[in-house]
Amino acid sequence: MSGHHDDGHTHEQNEAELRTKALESLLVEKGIISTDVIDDVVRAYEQDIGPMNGAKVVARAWTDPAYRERLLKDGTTAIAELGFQGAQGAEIVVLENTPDTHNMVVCTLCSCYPWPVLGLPPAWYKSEAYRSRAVIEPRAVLSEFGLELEEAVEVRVWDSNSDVRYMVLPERPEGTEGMSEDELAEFVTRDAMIGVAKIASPAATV
Amino acid sequence: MSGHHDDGHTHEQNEAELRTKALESLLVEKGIISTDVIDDVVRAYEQDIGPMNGAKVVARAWTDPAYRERLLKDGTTAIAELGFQGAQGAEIVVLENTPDTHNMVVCTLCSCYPWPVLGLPPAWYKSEAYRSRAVIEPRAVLSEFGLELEEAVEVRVWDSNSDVRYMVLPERPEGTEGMSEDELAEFVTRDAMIGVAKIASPAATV
Amino acid sequence: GVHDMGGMHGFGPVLREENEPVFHEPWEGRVFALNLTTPLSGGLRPAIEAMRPADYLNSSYYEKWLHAKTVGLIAAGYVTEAELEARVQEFRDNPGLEPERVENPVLVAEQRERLAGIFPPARNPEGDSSFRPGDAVRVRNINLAGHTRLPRYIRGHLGTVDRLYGWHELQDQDPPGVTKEGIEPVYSVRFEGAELWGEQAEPNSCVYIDMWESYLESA
Amino acid sequence: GVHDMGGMHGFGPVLREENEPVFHEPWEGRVFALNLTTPLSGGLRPAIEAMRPADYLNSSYYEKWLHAKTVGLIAAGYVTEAELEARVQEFRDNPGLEPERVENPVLVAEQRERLAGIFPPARNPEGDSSFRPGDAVRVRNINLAGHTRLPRYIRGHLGTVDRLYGWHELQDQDPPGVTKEGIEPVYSVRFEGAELWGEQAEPNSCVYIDMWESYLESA
Repeated sequence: MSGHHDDGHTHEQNEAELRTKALESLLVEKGIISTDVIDDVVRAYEQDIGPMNGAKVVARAWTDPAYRERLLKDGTTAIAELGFQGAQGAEIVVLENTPDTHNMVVCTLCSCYPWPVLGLPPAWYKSEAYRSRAVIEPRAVLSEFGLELEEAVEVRVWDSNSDVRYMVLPERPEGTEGMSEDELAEFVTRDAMIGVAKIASPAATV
Repeated sequence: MSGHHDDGHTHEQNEAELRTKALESLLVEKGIISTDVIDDVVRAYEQDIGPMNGAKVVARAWTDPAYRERLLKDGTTAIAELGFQGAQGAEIVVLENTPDTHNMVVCTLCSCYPWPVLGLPPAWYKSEAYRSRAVIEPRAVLSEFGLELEEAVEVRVWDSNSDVRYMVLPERPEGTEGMSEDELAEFVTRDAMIGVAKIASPAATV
Repeated sequence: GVHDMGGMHGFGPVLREENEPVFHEPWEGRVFALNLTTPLSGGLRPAIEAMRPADYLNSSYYEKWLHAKTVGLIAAGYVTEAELEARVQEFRDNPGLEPERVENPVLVAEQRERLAGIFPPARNPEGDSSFRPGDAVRVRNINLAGHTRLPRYIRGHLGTVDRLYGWHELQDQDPPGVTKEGIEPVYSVRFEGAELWGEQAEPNSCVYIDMWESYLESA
Repeated sequence: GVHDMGGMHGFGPVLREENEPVFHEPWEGRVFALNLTTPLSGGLRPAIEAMRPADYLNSSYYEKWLHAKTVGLIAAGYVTEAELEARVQEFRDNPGLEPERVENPVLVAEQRERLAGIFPPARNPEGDSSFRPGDAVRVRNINLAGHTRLPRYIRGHLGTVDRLYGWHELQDQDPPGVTKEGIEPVYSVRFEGAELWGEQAEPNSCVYIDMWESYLESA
């Protein structure tokens, strides 16, 4: 064990931080992991594996009807076409939102989430409030997110209790005709791919 | 406000204690209650209202068949004959344990309990473990209390979710023939009147 | 809410205490008596059940009472939050300070009389009832967000009416905070263990629970 | 256990955080990565679900991971409790001390390759299945004390098979700690809101949930 932090800060050593350091230190010492393996995984999930991946999938589906068809038929394979796969992505099912049907995703028992396309879940997705309420009062939850759906729209809540992971394919907003795939991907939000938001029309925000 | 405690002890002022003092102090100051009213109620539940009351009811039922019949038919009234009534006793139903049927009482939502006959409930009755488990695994719970019942004995769990309160009339143990009502009352335990124990035969403990 | 824990797994063994006192600390007795002598409409349970679930599970029995009583006394206007917090601060700043003693034998006598009486919940002595002992009933799948006397573990299940207890006021709140008006027959209903818990039920076991008539439908 | 919270009331509004970082504190990232790179059979969930309910509700997401990972690494013999506690004490006594850095580019490459691959749960590519899309099914009332993928809110309810996903390994533990052996068809099953929540259901809403075949019976 060596190496003092010399950034001059006084760290409040909270218990979780201490215990994490102890575990990492022991596992590194025993050769089970190395420090750079941990660094590398952290960096990957901070920088490479996030909702920008899902956004590319969505933008592709919006612009390529054949891809859209493959994506809805076999999400895992179609998503892997764009290079996204890995932990928590063994089987990804893509749910298509339409003017008549709104899909939203939850994991009531835990916080399961399609990492390869959305990265790690936000705190609210892991919250007891979201986990408990999404299945019994989805419209009330959506309303808190600012999304009011008419009664005529069927709300489908997907509880991710098996190894299957769900991602929502949001509706393409109006006013995006003629945009390129890259431009479209900029509009796609994480929340829309969880199904707690729609994607606003760029015209609406001008 | 006046009056320092001068018993020389340093009191650790826990938050609940502080807040209780503040509430009592304000309510007394406003004339809503007086100190001796609070003292009197505390004393009553510490000294007068407890399982010794239920024990008298049980001993009477064991020795007086007509009383037993009244007790099982209208617990509240028969219990009031012995002078026991009051808060949490508006309607008391007495459940008769027999060689074939074992009754036990729980309150899953809260900790409802027949105060006039049993006093205030023990901590285990109020525990999450008892409240959650008594309805789904009563035999396992009874077993932790040292009571193993044969499968042929029907276990009836009574969940006290309304204003009705339940008290168990335990089986009179063997070896108590000829004892007086007062002697019998000595044998009756709180746990037996909740239904998590039987009353041991005095012969067995000799 | 998390208080509705009948049948929930994970709470561990039932721990008992030998020679347990009625109150573990003096303040518990004060809170208990304070509540009993200043009854408020609706009681403590709605406020206890509205606690954050983590707080509920982390609070002792009388800590929950104290919390709910405080909420109730403030809501009813007996004390204000500001004067309460100021008074708490006085006691915090003065360890060993005790509330001023005021005696009132008349009040003691009145309370004794009140507490020794029966507290009958308002109810009709009799009326119409839809079910008879032996009737097969199914518990309606009611999922109120507010206070209710219908635990989750019994919803949707089949039972048999054992007896009619009488006519009791409804206690359920819908919406939360608003107690439903009405007096209904309350029955004792029996549910077989296997009906409630399937294959995991213990042998030869059953649950009796009190059901307001509107909780039930014929089965 | 309390983790099985679908449909439970009382958890308040869904609170969101603007511009939330992936990890709120560096140790969270370390715990996350540490878990991903030292996979243990059975994963973290059984140990998380075995936490005291009050602790479960009072712990943050990564505090739960840390707890469960520690339990798992000790159980698997990677570290002993004694050496862990001794090491914790060293870090406690030496604020600012960081774990020794050891680099191993070969391990980094291996982990990258592993993590970039698909992690297919062991399963059969095909087999017999009892239900077809459109079939009416009832969820069996199974009440395991151990880890299960059958939440309480769905037990006993009527649904309709939507599609067959494939054959997945069972994950349920019975008794607790012992995962049931077997590979079964897993279906997506649709439940109408009104079936699950009665009158309190929101209009035109439903839940889709994944059901291992042994959770279901024909209805």
